[in-house]
Amino acid sequence: MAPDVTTADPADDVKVPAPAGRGRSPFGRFLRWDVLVGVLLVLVFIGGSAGSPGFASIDNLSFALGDLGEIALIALAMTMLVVAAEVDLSVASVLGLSSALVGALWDAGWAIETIIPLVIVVGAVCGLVNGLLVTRLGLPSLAVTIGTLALYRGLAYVVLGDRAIAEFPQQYADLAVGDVPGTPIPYPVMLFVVLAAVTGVVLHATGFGRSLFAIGAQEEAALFAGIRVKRIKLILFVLSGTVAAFAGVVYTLRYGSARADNGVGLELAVIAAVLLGGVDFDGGKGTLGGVIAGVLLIGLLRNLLMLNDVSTEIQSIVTGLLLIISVITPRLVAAAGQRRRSPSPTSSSTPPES
Amino acid sequence: MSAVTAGRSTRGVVDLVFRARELSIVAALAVLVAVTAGVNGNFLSGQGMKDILLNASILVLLAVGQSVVVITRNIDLSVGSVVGLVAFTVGDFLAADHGRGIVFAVVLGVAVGALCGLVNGLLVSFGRVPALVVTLGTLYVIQGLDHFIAHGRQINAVDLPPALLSLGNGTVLGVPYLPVIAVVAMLAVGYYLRSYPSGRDFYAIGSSPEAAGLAGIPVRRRVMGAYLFSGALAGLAGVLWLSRFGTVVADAANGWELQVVSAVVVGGVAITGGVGTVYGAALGALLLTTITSALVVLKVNPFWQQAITGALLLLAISVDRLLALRVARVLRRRNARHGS
Amino acid sequence: MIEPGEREAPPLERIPPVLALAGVSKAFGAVQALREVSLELYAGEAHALAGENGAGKSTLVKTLAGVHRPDTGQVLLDGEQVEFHNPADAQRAGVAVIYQEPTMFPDLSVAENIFIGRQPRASLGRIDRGTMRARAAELFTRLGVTLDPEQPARGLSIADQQLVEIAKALSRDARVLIMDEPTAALSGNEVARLFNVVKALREQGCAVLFISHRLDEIFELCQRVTTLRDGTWIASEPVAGLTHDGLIRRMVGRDLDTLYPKQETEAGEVALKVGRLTREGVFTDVSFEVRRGEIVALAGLVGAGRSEVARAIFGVDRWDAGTVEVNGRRLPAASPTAAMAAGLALVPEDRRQQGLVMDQSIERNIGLTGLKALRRGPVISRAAERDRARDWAIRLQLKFNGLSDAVNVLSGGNQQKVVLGKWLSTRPEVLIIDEPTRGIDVGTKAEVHRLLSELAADGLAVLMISSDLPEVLGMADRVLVMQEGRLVAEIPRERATEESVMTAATGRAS
Amino acid sequence: ACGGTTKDSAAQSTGAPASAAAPASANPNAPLKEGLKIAFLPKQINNPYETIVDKAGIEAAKEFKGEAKEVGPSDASASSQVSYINTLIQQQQDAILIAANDANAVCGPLKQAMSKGVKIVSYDSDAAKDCRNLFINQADSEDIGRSQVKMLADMIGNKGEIAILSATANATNQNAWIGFMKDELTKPEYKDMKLVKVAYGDDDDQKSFQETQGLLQAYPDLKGIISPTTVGISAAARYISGSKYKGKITLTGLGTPNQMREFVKDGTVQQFALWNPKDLGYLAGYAAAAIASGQITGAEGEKFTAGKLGEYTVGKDGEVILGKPFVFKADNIDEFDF
Ligand SMILES: Nc1ncnc2c1ncn2[C@@H]1O[C@H](COP(=O)(O)OP(=O)(O)OP(=O)(O)O)[C@@H](O)[C@H]1O
Ligand SMILES: Nc1ncnc2c1ncn2[C@@H]1O[C@H](COP(=O)(O)OP(=O)(O)OP(=O)(O)O)[C@@H](O)[C@H]1O
Ligand SMILES: [Mg+2]
Ligand SMILES: [Mg+2]
Repeated sequence: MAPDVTTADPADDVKVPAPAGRGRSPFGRFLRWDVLVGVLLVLVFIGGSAGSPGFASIDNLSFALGDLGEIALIALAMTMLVVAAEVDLSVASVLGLSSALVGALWDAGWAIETIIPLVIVVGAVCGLVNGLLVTRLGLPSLAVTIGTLALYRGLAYVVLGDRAIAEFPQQYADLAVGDVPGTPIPYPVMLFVVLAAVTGVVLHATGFGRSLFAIGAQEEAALFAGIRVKRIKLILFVLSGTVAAFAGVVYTLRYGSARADNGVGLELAVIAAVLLGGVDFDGGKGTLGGVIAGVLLIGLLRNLLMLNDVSTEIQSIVTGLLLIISVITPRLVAAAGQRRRSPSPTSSSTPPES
Repeated sequence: MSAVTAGRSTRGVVDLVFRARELSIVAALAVLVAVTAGVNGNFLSGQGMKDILLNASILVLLAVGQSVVVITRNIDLSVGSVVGLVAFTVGDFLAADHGRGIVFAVVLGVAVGALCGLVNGLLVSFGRVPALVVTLGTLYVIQGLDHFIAHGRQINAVDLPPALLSLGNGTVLGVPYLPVIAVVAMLAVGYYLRSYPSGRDFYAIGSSPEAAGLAGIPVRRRVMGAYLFSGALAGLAGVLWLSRFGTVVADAANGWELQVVSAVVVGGVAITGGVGTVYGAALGALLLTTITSALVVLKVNPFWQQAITGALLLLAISVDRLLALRVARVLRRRNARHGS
Repeated sequence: MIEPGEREAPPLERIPPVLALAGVSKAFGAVQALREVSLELYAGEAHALAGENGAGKSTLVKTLAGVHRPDTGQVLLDGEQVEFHNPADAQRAGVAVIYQEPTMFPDLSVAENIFIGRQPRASLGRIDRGTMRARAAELFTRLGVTLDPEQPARGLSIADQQLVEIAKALSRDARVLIMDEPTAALSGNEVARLFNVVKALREQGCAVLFISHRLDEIFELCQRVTTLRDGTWIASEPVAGLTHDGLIRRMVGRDLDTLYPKQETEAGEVALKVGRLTREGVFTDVSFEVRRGEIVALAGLVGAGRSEVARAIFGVDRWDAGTVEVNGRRLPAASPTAAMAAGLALVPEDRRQQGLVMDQSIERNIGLTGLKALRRGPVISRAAERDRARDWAIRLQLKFNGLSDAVNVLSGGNQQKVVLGKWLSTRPEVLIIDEPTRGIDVGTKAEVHRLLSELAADGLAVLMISSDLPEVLGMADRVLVMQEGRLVAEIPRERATEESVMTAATGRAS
Repeated sequence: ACGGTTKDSAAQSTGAPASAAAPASANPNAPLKEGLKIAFLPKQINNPYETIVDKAGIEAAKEFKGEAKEVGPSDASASSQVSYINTLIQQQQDAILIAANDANAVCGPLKQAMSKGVKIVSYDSDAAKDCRNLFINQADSEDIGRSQVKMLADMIGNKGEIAILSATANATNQNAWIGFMKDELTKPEYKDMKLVKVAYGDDDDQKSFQETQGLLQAYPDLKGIISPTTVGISAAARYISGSKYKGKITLTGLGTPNQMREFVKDGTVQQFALWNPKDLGYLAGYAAAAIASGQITGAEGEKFTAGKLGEYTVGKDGEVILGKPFVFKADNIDEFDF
């Protein structure tokens, strides 16, 4: 084997990663991924308001935010999962299953007040199945939830087939699309704000949150520290299923249409937002603020591009580039900064994680 | 020395466990085919076999490429988009002038695929950014590019040179070309990964990237190589897609990334790297496509098909896992007997 | 006392040193890990590197290995300046390194771990597996280890991993062999074998750099010793004219008191009672008690199953039969949480995997075992977390830059201190401590021992697993000896000698 | 269902929803306004069929000096269409032409658009009746469904097992056609024909391909397949032409001539149908202009002129029908290029 002599960057410390976001300079602190996403978000907003007249209108923003509702809700639970180094790809299918159930039961003459809690319980069970497979059998969650992604979506078709159920009660539909009285904020967005605040506190200030970060960063060490790793993971999956089912109810009422294929592909949008927000897919790193900024950035940017008649293909390219740029910029800047500061070209910089 | 004898028998069982991953898929496959053929003899007819092999071969190619990447503890979500892009651009290119040869088409497809792989590889290995984010990003970018080029157009079979189409449908000694290509690719890659020092490097990197660096393995170059290879195979798959289906719109193979990853995972390649073989991945791909075909042949209600596919997938990985746990326990017990 | 600059003349040989550092400095952010350090390694000589935890030894090793590049100063190979851009460059120059932390490929076989990247070839560049296996087996025979080359590296004990690392380095037939605490996880037998091999290599003209916190080993193996203190070169001198205390003085900068200040304590009531504990295939029928105020050592050869017993007691592993009682209450199986609630603490042997969350800060790591205690209402109090961390950092003389620094930038010994702090801060009633001073320097070791003694005197029951025989003999009130998964002897302090413990451990006793 | 909000109770409480829409009077003689902003919102932007339709519509707009454009999602989902409807409202378009992915899911935003004076014309796939002003139907749904069955029956001699290869299970137009097909099959002259299966190819080439294989294996006695979707029929034709089933199975459905030319020539397919998608787009474009200019309101019986296509009459429920589907055969297929 010919050894590798010609690496482009010789200043290449193999081990000892420098801590992410705990840069010793204030510059380093600013360079955090999630902060960068936040800054981008502000730029998009300012640029949008200046450039396209319709963008900053209350109507448009209210709609754009409402449109993000389900993704944002699911992203909350997904953030916690990814921080704990797990992932749930079945969320969109749970959403679809929940939507199909709502439709089928409504069509069968059930009361919506019974349907909603029931559907949410079903979502929790879906999450429980994911969680049990992951924690009891020790299967990788990526594999498990790819399986349940097909399973739950399939069940949605079993439940509702090719039917599309509409005409849900007005007062409930209003809850899904209407604004909180006296504000331009749709109810789901309001709910999201509340839940986000709760999630933020749980994730960043409580013992449970600490446990998640520890599990994600080094599961064995967390186990040795007396953290109930399996139980916590199970809780997270149940939570994720529950939230996805609830999002399914919101989705159904918001569009006034229950179909088995509702929300197909939503999981990638959620994951993209979470990753864009700076949560490390390997677990143990990330902030909820970053994720919220990520969700908003993807949503508002898309809205802005649409308003300017930018075609979907370009939107897709922009989303992709944004993801790539958001991970690569902090590293490039950090590397450049290191090179400038250190006296010799041999820097000990290593990007946040390898 | 009791430890040594214990060690030897350990080796046998451990080997068996590793081979068991592939064996269990083969067994599952056998059961599936037997049951289906029992219900409907057509399933094993010449045409039936041909269909299964043809259906699986593109997924097998992609799974082979993907497993090389996954073994290095990375992932390539962009393969589906690459197939789409290559299928369309090569089709477009050939449609413009029938005179262009099919060798040229294959080379062009592989080159476009390799270029996509190069971008992924550069970003992951030199930019040192998480593979999942990067390739999710390139998934969107390549898809966008593909749609941009296609712009709602469609490549039709009539526009394509017959030579290319016969690649998709023709046979050699009664076996269609596509599966032959897939199997050759699988065997070559499998042999390389097992028997060449540089092949082992992929496993070492996936097993512990840090240790690989310290051991003097050219980590970046290998990761780069894995992506390049996966991209090139996706390119080849794109050309084969074109030759098989003839009709191509922009979103060919849209969403296939998850199917490819499923195949790899079902095939026993650990998503955390370092473990697994391309044979397993290829068998996983074969199993997945066979499930789909079998369900149709078994006249399963279409609304149940997806649910059953999902359930079978879960069953496959769960059984495999339970088996492994069981063997581990037996191993431990056996150790006890040796010890005492 | 010897001051920097008061350099001894190098040996008389005219040939230049095989490998040398000249005025090398290396900083990590604000931490100056090495300051103008020079070091010369001659062929046929074993050179020791001594210094407290965090003195910069591993950094020096990594600089020689091409992992780090010096900020200033030079690396010299055969008197010529060279630049190692990466570990591969150093390896090609004939430098073999055993790093402080094992660098295994868990999914590859042991033989492949040893030969990765340089496998023996058959025709067409293929790997010759037969030769590879045979050569690995040969290396193990040289080291007197019974490891199966085909076995996957996953699940090897730390000691076995260390042995594989040693085999890996030996297999390189290197001109320079650098060993960063290779013996930290090994017990007497393996160490003796290792030394025989290293001595043979040295006689064949290999240059050896050896790091250990066990000073006896330095005196046994090495001809010269270089001492570092806080990244600064202190002295390079022949071992011959040096005493233990002299070396410690150079490392620490002052004299130390007794190394094993064991206090006599009255044993109280039974705190930990283990009854017929069995985990099939791992250990069988293990029964013992630990009383308040007692330090009980669990000795044995590597792989005897001591760590496994500890893991099972703490509930990380499931046990198949038997009971564990803490203060008279039976523990449920496989629940660390319940064990902790009952007042049990386990300082695990593998600090990087089990002891610490390497990416997280010192304070978070120490706080991790006290998430309940740190709660103010529903949220964690950062102030309380910081106080707890600071408190223990000071008590354990942790060398750190800031409490919010990630633990992976700490030196190995300081990481160990964080693990100790993390568990002692839970104020346990029963402390199980697995290799408590692995990789800890003499000064701190004394500190840790004093701490354990004090805690025991305050009524803590301590079960100490250690491969360091002097430590066992110095600290323990009773010594339990395990062999192949069974408890084979219990030796009271008065009768515990190196002889008696080793006899029991190797199974030569009745 | 004890005292909660159920389907029945909701139906009672929401009595007459569509009363607010003021039936503005039509002025048949009003000229087509110039500079009308109209937007086509297809099911999916990269669907070649939709592209042909929308391009023709944009051409039509050039004739009456309007500004037309095509925007839309890359996935055929109602939720993405909803986002586009919102932006089109913000852009203050005069009319939105939509091929709805889900009749009801797009309803709310479309109503909102109508309340802001935007005219809504659905084409290809209808939205719920009260959420649009007009529906340009490519052909009468009933006619499509029944004629497909007739066409197949003629070719297989009214006898044997048949199957349907549809698009997605939820496609509104497909399901409407399939409904009429099933109804047609209950007639006595088809008593020897048996519909054994409806398969879904999800408008995905590869899936449709595989579904066809499955159908043929699962039902060895299958005589014919109807695939009323352009993606499905071409995939099915492609599979059959390369398999041993060629010549043994009769395939028909809805397809574009360019896609099907090869298979008609090699004898895999004898005949299939389709309207001219260009005409559909053209008509839709003119209809949107007519309604946005006040020529028509969408009430039954109103008439408008659609450029070169001539005069059209608004039918029941605001439906405008393009005409009968055209049947393509070996002898006429070369006259068409789309
Ligand atoms: N990658 C790094 N980033 C920041 N600081 C580091 C890094 N590596 C080492 N250090 C610091 O450099 C100093 C020297 O560490 P080193 O590991 O060389 O000590 P050591 O002498 O090997 O100690 P021990 O005996 O505990 O292994 C310590 O203060 C450590 O915290
Ligand atoms: N060479 C070996 N081959 C197979 N299994 C081994 C070997 N060495 C150890 N083991 C397994 O590990 C168990 C004990 O390992 P463990 O690390 O717990 O022992 P230990 O006495 O704590 O040693 P250490 O000093 O390394 O901590 C043994 O019972 C055995 O199952
Ligand atoms: Mg060290
Ligand atoms: Mg141990």
